[in-house]
Amino acid sequence: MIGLSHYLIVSALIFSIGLVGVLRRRNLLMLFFATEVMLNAVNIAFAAISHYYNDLTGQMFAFFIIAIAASEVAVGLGLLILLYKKYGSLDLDDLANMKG
Amino acid sequence: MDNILSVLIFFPAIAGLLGFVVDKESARAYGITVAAIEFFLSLWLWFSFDATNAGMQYVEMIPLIPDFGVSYYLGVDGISLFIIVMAALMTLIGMMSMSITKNVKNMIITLLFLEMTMMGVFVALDAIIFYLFWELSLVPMLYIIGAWGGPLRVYASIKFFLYTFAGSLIMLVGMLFMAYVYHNLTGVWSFAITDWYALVLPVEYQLWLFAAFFFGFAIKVPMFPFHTWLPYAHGQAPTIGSVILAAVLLKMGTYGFVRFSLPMFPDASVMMITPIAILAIIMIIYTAMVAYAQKDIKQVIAYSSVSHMGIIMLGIFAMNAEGISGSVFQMLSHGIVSGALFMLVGVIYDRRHTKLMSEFGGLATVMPKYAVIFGIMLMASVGLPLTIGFVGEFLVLLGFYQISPIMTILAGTSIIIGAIYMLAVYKKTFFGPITNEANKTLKDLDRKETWSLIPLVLIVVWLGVYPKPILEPIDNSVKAMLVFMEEKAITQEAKDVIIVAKSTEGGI
Amino acid sequence: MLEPINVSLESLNLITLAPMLIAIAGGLIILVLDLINNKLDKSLYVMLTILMLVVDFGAVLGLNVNERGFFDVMLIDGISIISQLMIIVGSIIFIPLALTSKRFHEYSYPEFFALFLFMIAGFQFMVASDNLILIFVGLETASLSLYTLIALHNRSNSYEAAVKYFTMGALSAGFFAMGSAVVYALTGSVELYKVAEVLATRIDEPGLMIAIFGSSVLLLVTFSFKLSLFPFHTWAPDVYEGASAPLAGYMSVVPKVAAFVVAIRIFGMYIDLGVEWVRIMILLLAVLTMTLANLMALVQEDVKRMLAYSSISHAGFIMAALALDTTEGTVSIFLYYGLFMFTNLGAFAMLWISRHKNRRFNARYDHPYEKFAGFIHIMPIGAMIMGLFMLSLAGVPPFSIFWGKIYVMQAAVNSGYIWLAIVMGLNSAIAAYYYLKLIVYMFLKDPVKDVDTIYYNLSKPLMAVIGLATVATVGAIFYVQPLISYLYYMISASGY
Amino acid sequence: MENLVYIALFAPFVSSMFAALFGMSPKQTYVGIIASMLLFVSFASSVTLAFTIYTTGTPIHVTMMEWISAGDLTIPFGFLVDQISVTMMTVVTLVSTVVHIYSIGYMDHDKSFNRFFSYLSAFVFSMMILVMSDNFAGLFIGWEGVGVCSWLLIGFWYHKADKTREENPSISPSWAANEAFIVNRIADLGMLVGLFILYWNVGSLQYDVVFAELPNLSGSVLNAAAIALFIGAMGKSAQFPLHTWLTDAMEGPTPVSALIHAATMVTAGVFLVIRANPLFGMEEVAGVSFFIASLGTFVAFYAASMALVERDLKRIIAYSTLSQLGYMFAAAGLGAYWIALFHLAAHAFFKALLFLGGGNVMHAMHDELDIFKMGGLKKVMRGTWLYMGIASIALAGLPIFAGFYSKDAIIETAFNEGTYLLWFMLVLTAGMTAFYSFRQIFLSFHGEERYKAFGFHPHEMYKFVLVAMSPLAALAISAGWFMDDFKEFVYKGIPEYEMSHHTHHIAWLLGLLVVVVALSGIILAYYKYARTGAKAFKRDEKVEESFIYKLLKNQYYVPKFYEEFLTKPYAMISEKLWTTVDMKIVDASVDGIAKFLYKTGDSSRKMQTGNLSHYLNWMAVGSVALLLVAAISAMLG
Amino acid sequence: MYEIVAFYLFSVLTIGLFLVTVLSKNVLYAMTSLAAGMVLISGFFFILGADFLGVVQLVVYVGAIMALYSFAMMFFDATRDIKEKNTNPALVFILGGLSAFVLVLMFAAPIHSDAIVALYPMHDGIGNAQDVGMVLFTKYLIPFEVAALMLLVAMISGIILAGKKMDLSLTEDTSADDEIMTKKDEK
Repeated sequence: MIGLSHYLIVSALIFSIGLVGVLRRRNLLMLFFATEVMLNAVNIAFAAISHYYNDLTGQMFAFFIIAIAASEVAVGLGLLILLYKKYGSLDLDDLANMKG
Repeated sequence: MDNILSVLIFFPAIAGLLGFVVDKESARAYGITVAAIEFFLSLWLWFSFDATNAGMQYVEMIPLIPDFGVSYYLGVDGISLFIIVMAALMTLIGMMSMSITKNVKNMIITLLFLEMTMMGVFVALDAIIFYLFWELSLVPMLYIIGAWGGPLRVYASIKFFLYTFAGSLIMLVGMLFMAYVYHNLTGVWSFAITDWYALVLPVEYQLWLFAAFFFGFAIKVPMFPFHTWLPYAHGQAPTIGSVILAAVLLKMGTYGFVRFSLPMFPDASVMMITPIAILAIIMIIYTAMVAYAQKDIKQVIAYSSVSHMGIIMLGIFAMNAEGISGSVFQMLSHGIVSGALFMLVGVIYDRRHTKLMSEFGGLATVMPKYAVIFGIMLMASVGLPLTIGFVGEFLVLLGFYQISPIMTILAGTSIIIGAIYMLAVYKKTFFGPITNEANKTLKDLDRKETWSLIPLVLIVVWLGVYPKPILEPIDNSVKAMLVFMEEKAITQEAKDVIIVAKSTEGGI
Repeated sequence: MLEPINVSLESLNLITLAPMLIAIAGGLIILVLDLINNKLDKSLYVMLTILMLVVDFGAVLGLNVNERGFFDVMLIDGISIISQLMIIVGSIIFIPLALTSKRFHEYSYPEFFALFLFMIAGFQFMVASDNLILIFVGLETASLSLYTLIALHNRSNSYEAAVKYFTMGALSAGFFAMGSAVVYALTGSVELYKVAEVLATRIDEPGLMIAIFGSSVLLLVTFSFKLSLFPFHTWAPDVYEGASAPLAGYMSVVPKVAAFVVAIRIFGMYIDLGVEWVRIMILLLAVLTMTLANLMALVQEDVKRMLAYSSISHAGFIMAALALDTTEGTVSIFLYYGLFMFTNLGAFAMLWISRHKNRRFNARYDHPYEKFAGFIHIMPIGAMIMGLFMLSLAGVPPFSIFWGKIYVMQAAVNSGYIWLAIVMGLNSAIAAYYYLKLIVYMFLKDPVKDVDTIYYNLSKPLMAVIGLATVATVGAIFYVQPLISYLYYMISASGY
Repeated sequence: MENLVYIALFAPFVSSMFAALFGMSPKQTYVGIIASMLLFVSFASSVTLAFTIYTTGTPIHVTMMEWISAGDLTIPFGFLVDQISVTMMTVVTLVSTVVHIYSIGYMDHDKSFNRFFSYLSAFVFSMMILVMSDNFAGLFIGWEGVGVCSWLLIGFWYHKADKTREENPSISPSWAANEAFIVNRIADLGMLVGLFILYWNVGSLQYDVVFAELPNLSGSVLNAAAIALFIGAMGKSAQFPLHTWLTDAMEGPTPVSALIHAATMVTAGVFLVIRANPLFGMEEVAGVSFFIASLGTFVAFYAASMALVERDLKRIIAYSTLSQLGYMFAAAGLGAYWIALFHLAAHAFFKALLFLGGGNVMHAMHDELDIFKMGGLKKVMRGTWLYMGIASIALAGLPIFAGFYSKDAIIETAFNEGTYLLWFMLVLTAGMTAFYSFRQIFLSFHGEERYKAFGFHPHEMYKFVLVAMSPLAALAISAGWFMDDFKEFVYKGIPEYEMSHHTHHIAWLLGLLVVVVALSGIILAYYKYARTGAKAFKRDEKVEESFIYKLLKNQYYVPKFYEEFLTKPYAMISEKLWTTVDMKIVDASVDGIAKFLYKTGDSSRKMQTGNLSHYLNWMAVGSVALLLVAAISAMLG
Repeated sequence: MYEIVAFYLFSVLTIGLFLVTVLSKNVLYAMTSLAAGMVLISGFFFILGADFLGVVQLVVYVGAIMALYSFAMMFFDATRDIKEKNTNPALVFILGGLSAFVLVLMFAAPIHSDAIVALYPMHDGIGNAQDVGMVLFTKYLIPFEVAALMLLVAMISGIILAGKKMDLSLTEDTSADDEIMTKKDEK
């Protein structure tokens, strides 16, 4: 029988995959992909908990997470466009003017 | 005028603010006038002060943050009265003798603000207000050292500021803890020192609090091994800065011990007598020896300040009226004498732009007046009887003898080694043939310098011969404090050590 | 079939929504105005923003303490009211900095002001709820606006700042979501009062401690990021440097107040439940933050960057107060920020008026220390005022932050954390060095070059703002008492 | 009578202040004259007071005002004129007056003439306070006051440069002045401690209170107090090992040497012992007193031995002073206080005379002091020769002259007390005293006129100076004749001391012995130094190379020892303390903390690389670390 | 039974696809696998009975967000292989591994409690969409509206950030009022 823990563990694994992506990506666009992965992982968790508690709050949360992800993409891409216009690349290694 | 203390605090501050308007050329005259008025106000305070009353007088109390127990609470007693007068006097004299030509207006304004903070520290009866002025006093001094100082001025001023600041923050924690304890015991928030006096604390608390306050005060004094900011500060500061620093700012530390540590933590104070006395003796002997090794006259006097502050510290922890009164008196005497000595060094620095002893020699021949006044101050500094320096030193040593004869003898070596370095300075600077061409044409004291120094000379002699008008109110307050400490002490050991003068037994 | 739900309008308590709606309406009005006429000057928008915020302020003042509204999603308790007030006041005093004498890119957008108001609404939602969903949505609304506002300054540093902030914010959003998921898994609810109830019953279940700790850690990561605690602070200096001075100043206060409110709600809950571990972690982070940020601030060459580190350090300071979880501690958070707000406003405004379009003193920095060398000779009053702000930041009495500082330290002492108070004290001493450094440059050094143009960006409104900040900084002693008693009343009324 | 007390006390003060007014102006002869007159006024008052005391026998006690009052301590400015102090007052004012007048002539060519009088009068004032005070603190005022005046006066010619010790054993006036002051301060500390002991055990510093309370104190307290006070006395009276300053003090003008370093100030130590006789006379402190006597005897011999080979005129007299101070202490230590006081007075007269005569010689010889360069001066300086002869005879202790009575009494006392070793030493010293005194007289006034070889043209001193010296000469001769009157006079204030019957019986024998020893010393000196022609004195290389000669010449190497083992190490340690301890340890550790913080900041800013990826990594590191800690602590419970 | 199969299938596939997303050097691959992963996640939702959520996932994520990304990708011309220099991959994977380990440890704890009573229970026999609608438009109406505001913010942000007006920066425009100053600097 598949229990809550199964889903949660899958969620945890995907979350960690997302984290790895965030950490190793140098291309900002692909880095954003990784954040999407993380949010999706959480969504699985919420849906699962919601299911096992027979409670709708989890689905609500997941629903809002999707909305947030969408908004972030909009703003994020806007920023990327600016950046691309300025630097001609999306490599975040180029993005180290300010340090120290 | 019951609110004369507020007037004393805010008059210079307001004058400082208005000073921005005054024209550059007239700033000096403005400053001197204001300082003179302030001085007369302080004299007024003195004359209307009831010398027979050992308690706080001219008390003002306005709650500022009642929820937090902070109030604008001022008062003056015999212990603080004369330091106030001296602070006003030294500011006035310092301004009179000032030889700075660059940015005089800024200097005057800074000095006036500094005067406000000095007044504030010595009249504050609320710990937070005390702390407020205590910290605030660092700022003008920082500016004075940093803006008009020698080549290392920035280093010196920052060192001065940070060192004192760090110490006082630990003291602040102590104050907050004290307030917390007070709140716990009474259910009321209060930072009023007089309220705190009433608190009988367990010995362990006393020790911790004593330690916290110790850091704040000891760095200010400055006690060994926290003294190294002082030579830099003095070495780099302009004359006026050194004068005020030595005369008044250092006294804040010792005053703090008398005002806070002793009456609040009598048992801890008694337990700490030996460690503090050891530090004080190290201060006395060690810094006197270091002073002897100096090449720069001002450094000698700076180190000698530390040495003398050691005497003051020793007296405070004598736990008897003789020692503590002597100590308070010594604060005044050191203020006057070291202030004068720094002014004297300033005189020669103005002429030669060097303070190295090797540059001088035989000055007595070309500058006799200068040599005479320097000689008088030197003698006062080494504690010659009938000068102001003797009374305090004598009483301190006398008082501490009761605690420990051996330590007194060690501390007493100050009269020997003090003479050694002072006379060495005098010999190297004033005696012998004139070897340096540049010194042959030096001018003796001019009118300005003479008239700023003469009052100090007069005070040195007057208070050396007749210290009673000052010693008596001090003594009254100190005796009252000792009676209070003795009553408050928890441990029998402390009660045994604290000696209440026979003349006050059963009294008050 | 589901029963239709009947809801009475009174039970919704719509008044609790009024403040946010006003801000949103303000934003919409600005957008509409721009549609009608796109030639309107920024001063109109600034004033309009202020007006809307004033109305907003009034609406918040009109709220009753301890009310819930809209199916208990809205929570108007004491800290919600005071934090909303602070957010609004902070916004009111920072927005006039747009009225510079020189033109800067962001202010040419009416949308800037609309976004600004939306952001405020977001913060207000964030603090006026204990529902993690609404908190999350509010937080993101505000954050997304903020990223945009930063980028609108429109130069490479500001893009860089916005991207860094955004990316790290996205990661932290992931952590928040995950943390919420764990909380939800533990309790079946995302409403904190309910969470507290359920957790209280489950706290002793065997094997569950790791999940409870884990949930707190995931949330702590998010708020450590928002509050810039070590080692999640790395964005802060760069973002402060990249953002315009007003926005940097704003960021060091308002978003942090909002984040603190949520942090108080969440971590206060954990600590109240007896999860002492959370307190220890927060204290650890706080101490690390204040110390390391201070040390890093020591070596900065740029004033703005230094102020960024100093803001981090201050945040660490206050985080420690949060860990105390006492009424005094909570009061001190708000008191501190209330006082910090004005001083910081002043300091950043001073940077703002001396802002040049090209970097005339240093290839990289806008406000290197050298720029302020000999400030006293160029602009004596300005130097003095800046000096006051620095002293205040250093915690020299009687300037405003001192009172906050001693209140925080007192709160620490009262809770028995004397070592914490001492650490705070020593940190203040270290911090004094870098504030002094600026004072040293301003007062004790000689001007570098071409001295008469430092106050390049000065205008009357800016002078007024600086004047206000100065008065508030210097006269703190006179309003600390009413402030404390108000805060204390509000906070104890809501049970913190 | 009170007024007289004040007049006696303050006339010198007025004189000093008056002269100080002109301190920086060129020489004004009238300053000297007025100062001398004021001093004479003081002398006259003192004599009147002495007479009054003599007739009434009751001391006069006045209290001017309160000085220091703190805690239970009250110190007034009180003055006590009793037998002891009035004796001192008279001696001091008399010698001072003479010296003042003398100085008008002696300092004639000095540009700091006025300043000199100011200092000199200030000294007299201090000395008067010292002797007149009715409490120990007042005594201490005077004690330090004379120290300071002595400093000023030794260093009067401050403009002279430092020389090596070989060139000038005293290095320079300013060096000698500092040495005197500092050495005295060492002793003063002892004195202060004595005061503290008395105060904390008695509760007052008034003589009468203290002395009344003494019997109630424990032996250890009494001993401690006595030792501490005596240490004070040792400094001022230049007793071994604090004696080196006295010979160096000869760098001061000769009148100063006469007044301060012979007649008055250096006797202050003796005065203290006499003044505190109730303490030193107690059974409990017999050990201390005996030590005083022994030390006195030792110093008497020790100083005399150094004088044997000295060539410097003033230093010879200085050694003799030291030696005579030893005698006084011997007497005081043995309990014969009045004899000590009497010798003090008599010594003051003849020693002042001797010094002033020496001053005349110096004046004549243009400040040349080497007696080997003199000889035959008798021809040109008859008056001076006479005076110095008288003084030397008195010093040598030949009958009729003052020294005979007083010194003989001391030697007798030593015999009487059964301390035969002391007696023997004192007798021996008497012989040496006679020898070196006359060696000096013969070498300078008799024999070949060696000075001619050096181109000196000596001349006699002004007449008025010689006249002014006459009272001293008279007293140097006659003072001893009034011994019995004096005894009677002071017995009212000092414990009596009489020789035992046995001693009394052989007193003549003892006296004779001393005279014989002294005479043989004189004769020896005559044979060696006074003859002219072929038998004239020649320097003997062999003797001068001998160890004993060198030892004596170098003052037993004591100054050298002080320099090598005290002065230099002190300077070295000071330097080390400053450069190493203060700068490299204390200060460096403070700066080290600051530097450490700064370095930490500098290295931790490296985490701020500016690279977003690193930032994200930091964030992940932070969260994973927190998660791990959470997991671990949850596991551990 | 089918649930078990579906779960493991979806798990393995999503994990695999997301690994490709994270590790692939090619943006196109990464994006495609991301989109595919999201589709599969909606599968999870359907298994879990969250039908509405599954649909939203498909519509919003796979439809809207991925479309946005595709446009962006075209704009950035990122179809070629991306060169990424990774300084220390070990650290990244250790961090990822550790976080996975701890999270798994955490979720392996007995989190599930039967004692928990659902606050907003699902109703048997009523469609998920209806249930969701019921809660969304009562309890979560405010967050819903705020989400709308958020989307508005995002929209405005997106528009102005990507707009032409950003091309010329007033912030760096020194032409108008800095002439005098530049001259001064030159001196």
